[in-house]
Amino acid sequence: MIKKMMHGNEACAYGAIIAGCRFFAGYPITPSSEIAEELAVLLPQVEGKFIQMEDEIASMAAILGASLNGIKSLTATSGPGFSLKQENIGYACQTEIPCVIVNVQRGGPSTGSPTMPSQEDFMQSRWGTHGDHFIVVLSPSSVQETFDLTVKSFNISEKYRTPVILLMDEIVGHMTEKMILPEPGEIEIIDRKKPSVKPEDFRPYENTEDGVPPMAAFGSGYRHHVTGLMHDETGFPTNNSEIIQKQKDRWKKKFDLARDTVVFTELTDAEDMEYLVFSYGSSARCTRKAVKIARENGLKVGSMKALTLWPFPGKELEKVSRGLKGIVVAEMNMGQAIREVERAVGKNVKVLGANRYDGESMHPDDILSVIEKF
Amino acid sequence: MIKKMMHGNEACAYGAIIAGCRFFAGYPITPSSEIAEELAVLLPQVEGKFIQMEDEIASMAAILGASLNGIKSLTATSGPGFSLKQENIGYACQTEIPCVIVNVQRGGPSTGSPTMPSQEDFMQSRWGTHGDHFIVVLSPSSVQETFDLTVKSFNISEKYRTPVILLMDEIVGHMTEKMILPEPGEIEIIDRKKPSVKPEDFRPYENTEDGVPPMAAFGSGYRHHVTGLMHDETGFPTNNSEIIQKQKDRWKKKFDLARDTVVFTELTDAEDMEYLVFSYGSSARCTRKAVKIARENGLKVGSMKALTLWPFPGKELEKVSRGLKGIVVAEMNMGQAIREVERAVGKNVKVLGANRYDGESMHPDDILSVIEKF
Amino acid sequence: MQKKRFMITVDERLCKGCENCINQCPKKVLELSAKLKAYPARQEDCIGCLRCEYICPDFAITVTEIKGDSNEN
Amino acid sequence: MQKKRFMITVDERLCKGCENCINQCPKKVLELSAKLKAYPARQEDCIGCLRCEYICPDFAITVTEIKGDSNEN
Amino acid sequence: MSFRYEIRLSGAGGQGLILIGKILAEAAAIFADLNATQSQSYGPESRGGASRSEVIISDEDIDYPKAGNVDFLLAMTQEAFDKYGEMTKNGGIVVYDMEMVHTPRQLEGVRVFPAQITELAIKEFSKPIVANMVALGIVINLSNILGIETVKEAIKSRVPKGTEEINLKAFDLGYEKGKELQGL
Amino acid sequence: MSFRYEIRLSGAGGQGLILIGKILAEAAAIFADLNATQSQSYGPESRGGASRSEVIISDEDIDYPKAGNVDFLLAMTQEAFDKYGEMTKNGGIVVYDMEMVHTPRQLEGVRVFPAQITELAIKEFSKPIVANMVALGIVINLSNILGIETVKEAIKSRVPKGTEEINLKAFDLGYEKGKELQGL
Amino acid sequence: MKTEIVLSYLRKDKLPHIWCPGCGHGIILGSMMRAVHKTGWKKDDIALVSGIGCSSRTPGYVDFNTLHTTHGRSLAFAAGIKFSNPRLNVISVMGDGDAVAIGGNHFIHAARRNLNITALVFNNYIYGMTGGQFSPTTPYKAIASTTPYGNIDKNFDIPSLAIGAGAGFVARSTAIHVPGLDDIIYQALNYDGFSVVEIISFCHVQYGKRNKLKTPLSMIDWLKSIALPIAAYEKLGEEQRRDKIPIGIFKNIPTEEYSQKYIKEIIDPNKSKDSILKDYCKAKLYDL
Amino acid sequence: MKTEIVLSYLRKDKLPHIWCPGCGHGIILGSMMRAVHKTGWKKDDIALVSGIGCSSRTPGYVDFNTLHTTHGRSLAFAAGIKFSNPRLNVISVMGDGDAVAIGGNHFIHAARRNLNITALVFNNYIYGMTGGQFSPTTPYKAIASTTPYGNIDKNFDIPSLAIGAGAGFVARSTAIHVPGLDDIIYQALNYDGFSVVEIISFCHVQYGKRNKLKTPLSMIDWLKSIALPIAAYEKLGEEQRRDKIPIGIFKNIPTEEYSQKYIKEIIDPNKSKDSILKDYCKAKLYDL
Ligand SMILES: Cc1ncc(C[n+]2csc(CCOP(=O)(O)OP(=O)(O)O)c2C)c(N)n1
Ligand SMILES: Cc1ncc(C[n+]2csc(CCOP(=O)(O)OP(=O)(O)O)c2C)c(N)n1
Ligand code: SF4
Ligand code: SF4
Ligand code: SF4
Ligand code: SF4
Ligand code: SF4
Ligand code: SF4
Ligand SMILES: [Mg+2]
Ligand SMILES: [Mg+2]
Repeated sequence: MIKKMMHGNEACAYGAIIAGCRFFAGYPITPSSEIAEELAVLLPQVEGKFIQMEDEIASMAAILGASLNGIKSLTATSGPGFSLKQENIGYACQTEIPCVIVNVQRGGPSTGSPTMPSQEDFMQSRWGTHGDHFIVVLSPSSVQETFDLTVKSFNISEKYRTPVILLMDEIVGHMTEKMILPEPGEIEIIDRKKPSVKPEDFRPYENTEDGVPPMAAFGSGYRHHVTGLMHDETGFPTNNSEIIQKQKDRWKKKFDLARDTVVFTELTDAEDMEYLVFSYGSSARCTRKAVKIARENGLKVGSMKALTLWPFPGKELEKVSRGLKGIVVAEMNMGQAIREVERAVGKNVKVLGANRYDGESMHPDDILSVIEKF
Repeated sequence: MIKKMMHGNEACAYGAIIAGCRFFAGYPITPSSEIAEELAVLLPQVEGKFIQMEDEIASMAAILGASLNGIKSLTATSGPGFSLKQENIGYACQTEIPCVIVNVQRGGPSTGSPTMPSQEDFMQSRWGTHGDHFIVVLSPSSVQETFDLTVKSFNISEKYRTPVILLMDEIVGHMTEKMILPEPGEIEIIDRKKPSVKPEDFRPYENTEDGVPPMAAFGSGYRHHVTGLMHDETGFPTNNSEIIQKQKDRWKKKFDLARDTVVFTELTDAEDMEYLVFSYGSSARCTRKAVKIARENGLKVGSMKALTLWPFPGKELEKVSRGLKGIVVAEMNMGQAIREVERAVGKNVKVLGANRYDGESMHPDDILSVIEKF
Repeated sequence: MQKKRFMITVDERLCKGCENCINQCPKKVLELSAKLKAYPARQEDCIGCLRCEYICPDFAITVTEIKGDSNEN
Repeated sequence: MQKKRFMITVDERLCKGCENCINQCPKKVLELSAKLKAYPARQEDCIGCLRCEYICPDFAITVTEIKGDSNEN
Repeated sequence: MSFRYEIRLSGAGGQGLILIGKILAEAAAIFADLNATQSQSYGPESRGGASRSEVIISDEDIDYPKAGNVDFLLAMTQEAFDKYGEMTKNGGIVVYDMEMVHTPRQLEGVRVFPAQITELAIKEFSKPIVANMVALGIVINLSNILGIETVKEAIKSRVPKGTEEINLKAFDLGYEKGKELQGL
Repeated sequence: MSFRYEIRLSGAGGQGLILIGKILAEAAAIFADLNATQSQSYGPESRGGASRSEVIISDEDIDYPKAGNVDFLLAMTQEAFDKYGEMTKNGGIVVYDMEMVHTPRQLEGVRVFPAQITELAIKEFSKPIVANMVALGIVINLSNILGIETVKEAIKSRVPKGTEEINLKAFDLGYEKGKELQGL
Repeated sequence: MKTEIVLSYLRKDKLPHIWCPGCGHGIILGSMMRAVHKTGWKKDDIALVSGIGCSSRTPGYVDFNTLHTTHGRSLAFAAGIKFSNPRLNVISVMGDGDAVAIGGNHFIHAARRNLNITALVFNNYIYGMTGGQFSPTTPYKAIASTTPYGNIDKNFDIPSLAIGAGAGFVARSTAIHVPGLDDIIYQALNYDGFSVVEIISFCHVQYGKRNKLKTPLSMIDWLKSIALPIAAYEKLGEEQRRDKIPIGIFKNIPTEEYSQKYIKEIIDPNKSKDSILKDYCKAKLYDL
Repeated sequence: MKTEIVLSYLRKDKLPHIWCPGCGHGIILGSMMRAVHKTGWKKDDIALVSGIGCSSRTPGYVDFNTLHTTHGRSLAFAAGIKFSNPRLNVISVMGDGDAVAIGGNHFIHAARRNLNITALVFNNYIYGMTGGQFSPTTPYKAIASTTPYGNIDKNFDIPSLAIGAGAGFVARSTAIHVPGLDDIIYQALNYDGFSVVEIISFCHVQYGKRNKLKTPLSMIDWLKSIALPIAAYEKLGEEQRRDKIPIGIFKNIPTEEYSQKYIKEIIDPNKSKDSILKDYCKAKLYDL
């Protein structure tokens, strides 16, 4: 066990290397650049490759190329770059190529407030690319969680052949605090499933029981075709509507089956709660503080922190929402996760937003003042 | 009045020209290319400019540049290009530059099914770019509506200084039917508000009563600065959190005030309905047919067609949903608008999706079979 | 010198009848059949230059030297 | 020939004390003040070459010819 | 009672089936004051591959613009015949190009007409490209849904300038051919 | 009872305030086994402009990592003093650099110490860059929140190789200066 | 005889391909396969990457590790493949739109960076796949679906662009100069660094039909009339050069390849650096 | 005396600018303003467009119609401005990252298309704004925050790239070769078509500090030691050229400007075409 002070962006770089990431392609952008900078130092030390590409589109493309070689790959960016990556993120969804994309959010839209914290990309992280697709989005609230969730991001991405987005906020990215690195053996590392059949029988988009087809690396003898067009089980393009439907239904099945293993939440002070504060990322820390103060003031407040943003933990939330007097959704934007909360709990529980979108970090008072409104 | 047979993409081109569009920049992509092709013919005839750029990013940038000159501008694309435009769409939101972006949807994600119909970009059209932002999205279900909504798109975009997205589907884009061109004087054309103050008093992001600041063209004597950074009323960058909040609150005010004038829906067979089918775009035509058949079979079914997708007509829907036995959301995707319907009506009304996502056009039976499930 | 002889086969599943081979053959060996496929109308004139193979976009045509005893001078 | 004379003014709100002017002045006219701003320590040596103006990234320094009757030879 | 007539024109890209679909629709909607829609399916991206053009003609607003209950099928390739033959409604009509469809199946409850379409175009005009007009003539004759003059107006407004004559001639030829088929 | 101590280090980009923030946090969290967070605000994009580094030290988990109730303010520019002086909590401490802050205001309920920081760094080491270490010495002395050896460990682990000595010396000097200030 | 070789590299069950009858792209594909054959590379060791377009449908027919990516991004995907596993031989196939319209930035950066990738640009002067819009190589005054009044855009000269960006191997040939094309592709494949071959293809369907070159034959004849070897071209006067295209190898100089440089200058000196990560990374996590 | 001229074009209330003390970008801004002054253009008739980066902060300080866009997209926005209103004089300011990393495609297409835009590339060999990552112009072996072990990327030669893409006016100077720079910018502004001036700037803060050039003075001295006029450069042997940069005008030939060509060849012959739209468009809907 090693204790180390680092900021969230560093922790992400460490988590990646330990998860087995050996390829990074990126383009600098505040407030994410330290992830690239750290990996430029670390990757060669473990015989990995670091490349700075000409832009974010190329970076996204490059990590997909590397992942097709069987190499775990990462890119990191912020809003403007994240928007540019969307087309190729969709390609990763369509072709089911594992990869991890970090978005350290800034205030937006556009160039916005590059050095100021925000959680404004909650919806985009799920819906940013065109076309029906599924994706997993995790969001850490501390340096330690950044490390842990980076490793988990790679594991999920490998296990389910899906891009995973690690949605960080500037506060977590740039905050320095203690991180504990578990012993090497203690960290679960998952690698993608490889084909066990003969090359000629290999179907790269086979409808397996768990919906996750095995994946062969380029150069491993399993020559196959990968395309962004809708394709059949063998990976070749199709216009056949039955096959198209089958492929999409398999995606749904895969994510339905995976759902419970990729949705992480933390519930605190829930036993007697009358109010619940729902939050994620750095807002969740602020929430913890607010809950403490509220309880000191005699209010029965509990909290739910979402570590997984998508699939949205609506089920978990719905379960604990029954009978509550109110739910506060604390987030640094004009109201995004609150939409999902409303959907999940229906009109039976009153839901209010505690929103901060002025470029400052959320303050416990922002939450407390909303609780008072119920 | 002129009657003409045309397909939706042509109607869009005609609508644009009549709305006053004099600049088009684009990059070809199926199934939207005919809009560009038609405008390449028509624009020079009315002394407008057509330019084919090197990619979609540049196209989006170019129309914003032209709009800053006071010229109504259009671009048209499909999914992959729409994803690429997202960064600069965010720029248009941040800087409040009027412009119209047409997305003739294809099946997705990624290259997907380029020639097959879909409505899979419903969510992306609202949330595709990073950062808090507002946007208006319209969607036509016929050639006539394409013409009408193209004109409306320009009007809304000019009136409210906002990008407007015209979200078409391949069926409407490529279907030929009769269109009626009203007499020149009969069509309402709105132009952006110009400053009336002296140049030195001009504040391009002034907090006016309606939240819409006047806009001066480059070269008109009102020299000013435009930036994608968060900025103050004068348009210059700021890190001041109070000012940032004020700007964003003005955006909200602007769209709140505009809401009812930009949300268009059509309700039919509603008087006695027990079931409602909600749909948009070409699915709405299929819905009309399904409703007829259902009524012939003795089922009391009504329909709501949304011509405006965003702001979502949740209020309108909620109002008519009370007491219904069920709502069907008919759309050619795996379930997108249904999320908004659920949010709008809460858990009191049962909501089911009639979804088609196999590249074929929706069929009335797809809807009828869902109605049967209630 | 012994004149080489060639056999020309057209895979009809692949041939799209584009006439590239027909047009580029220096000896006018090939023609289009009623089924709109290329076929060797004058195989005996073939000099084995392979232009038809090189210019066929569909890998439908193959020219093989006929080895054997038919020694015509 | 009559020697030209120059007046050098530094706008202290603009000067960032980068020393570009100081370093590029061929006559060592300029120095850094205690307030970390450039100032003309030896204005009389100035030959009006304008290098300081050209190299100042902050438009803080201005050199003006002093016209008048002080004719020193 | 209202009527709805569905025509499916199917074959390969480049056979000009989309054009005759548009002509049919225009004839109905502009020159005959009915309602009509024309829509199509494409192959990969915008070019090549199978082609399907559908025309719906009705005296009411057309809700659903896709063919569901096909009254009339024109099949210009074997693939088209195989794929869409069965989908034609009871009492409907199928016309296929003998040049292209070599193994037609029996279709129950449907009147099936083999016709020399491409052959005629080549023979009479040395232009296989006008086969679509020949086919259009046959469609108009057999379907009896639109007046011949209406269609001729629409042809004139849709075909490239300078080609009106040959196209109209091909259409007429098809129309005559239609009579002949009826007479069988 | 648990404790939470908030230190705000404010001034301009390039003054090394983020570094001493990290040193403070590392001293507390790694070498003194407390909990600590360090965070900061930037100017436009990643460079230049005002700089603010905040350190929270606590014996409990630190929920909220931003300073709300500042116990100790170091102000290295006039702007920083003006902006953050008032936000210091009752009973808190403010130290400012006399070289940079020319018009300090009165702050009620707060002990305000003017100190020669940059001046000392220049005078003693001819290196204005070590002013941050001088300041750190003063902070440690006046705040009394961390042991001097703990902080020295952290300095050694954070400053560039080869510069340990001068940095430690500057720190010591600041520490002594702190004593002097206390003695006022 | 050659056809057999070509077919042995193709996925025969995917044929006939989607290209229109007579299309130049198919001719180039044959040439590519013969060139690959000459290298002796194993199919397993080749990755063929493309963007989107008619030309970019090539990978689907070839029995290698094949990748059909997004429009314009072929070289960026290829960079990830080559850099992460230098053992693979990487070929990138692109159309003119793919390579130098939307993909122009990746093109010039690939030329600058110098990973060992062979870029084959199938230039048919048009966007074929999307129905005949003009591209940055469409000739002056030509009609395309988006230049109804004739094209006024200046063209890229692809070899000049590649050279300006720093490419070490730059050549041009045409679809009809087979088997000479085979050799040029072969040399490009063998070049240790980034190599570009612009191959003038033809699209009678989208380009030709609008420009009085309706048939493959007329396009072939046209190409014959305009293409000539560099040396011959250089002998022409400026006026005579106007409508001619020089073909041959424009540049072929040795350069240092990027992934090798990275290994030599970045990985090798640093891989033994002491790091707390070492313990976590004892076992190589992947095996190339 | 010159300062006064410069200030007369600036938004004085926005000064001092955000650039670090001594930064080369400010020097270039002065030069630009003197060049603009010489053209006699009215402030109202000038549009200054930039991307994102330190250099791209320029428009904020200049009293024209100013536009600070997205990273790399300056020339694409500028194209929309120039093409839709050719009456405006359009200048585009970009950093090296802006112009030839993320913006490379717009750069080469602007060069090809030939709209009358003057592109000024402030090349400081680094990404200044984001904290010192390497760019496509960072010298070999230089340290940047993303090349901790030294840079191995080959560079773009910006003039070669522009020429390869077809630009008609291509020049290079440096921030310290004032007032010579004024004249080169002036010539570029006056050129009727797309013109590029690469201006070597310097960033002692992000580039210098990592590469033993900590102060503006040391960077200025370094620039003095490497830059020399094209003619002098050409006299050097290959070996001697290694660390030198030629400055001056590389190419200046007359070309046909795009928006004028469009009006002449596309609009003028077609604007009177009969169209049902005519009735709807009788009144010009905008007035330029
Ligand atoms: C981002 C994006 N933009 C546009 C398209 C549409 N598109 C597909 S292929 C193509 C161009 C094809 O031209 P080219 O690259 O020259 O290849 P060709 O078909 O001529 O061989 C275009 C514009 C797309 N698929 N993706
Ligand atoms: C799409 C996008 N990617 C990345 C960034 C981050 N970014 C801002 S400026 C910049 C580079 C600045 O370098 P350069 O263009 O050379 O200008 P300089 O600051 O050196 O003058 C980068 C990468 C961004 N704002 N947007
Ligand atoms: S090999 Fe030559 S001569 Fe023989 S058929 Fe082919 S092209 Fe003609
Ligand atoms: S070139 Fe090939 S495809 Fe074309 S006709 Fe000849 S054999 Fe058939
Ligand atoms: S004008 Fe020349 S001599 Fe005078 S101060 Fe400036 S640089 Fe020195
Ligand atoms: S160059 Fe300008 S900013 Fe720098 S010290 Fe001189 S006057 Fe001041
Ligand atoms: S459209 Fe053109 S490029 Fe595409 S396959 Fe057909 S002929 Fe070839
Ligand atoms: S970081 Fe570099 S380029 Fe940016 S302002 Fe400072 S010195 Fe200039
Ligand atoms: Mg092409
Ligand atoms: Mg730079």
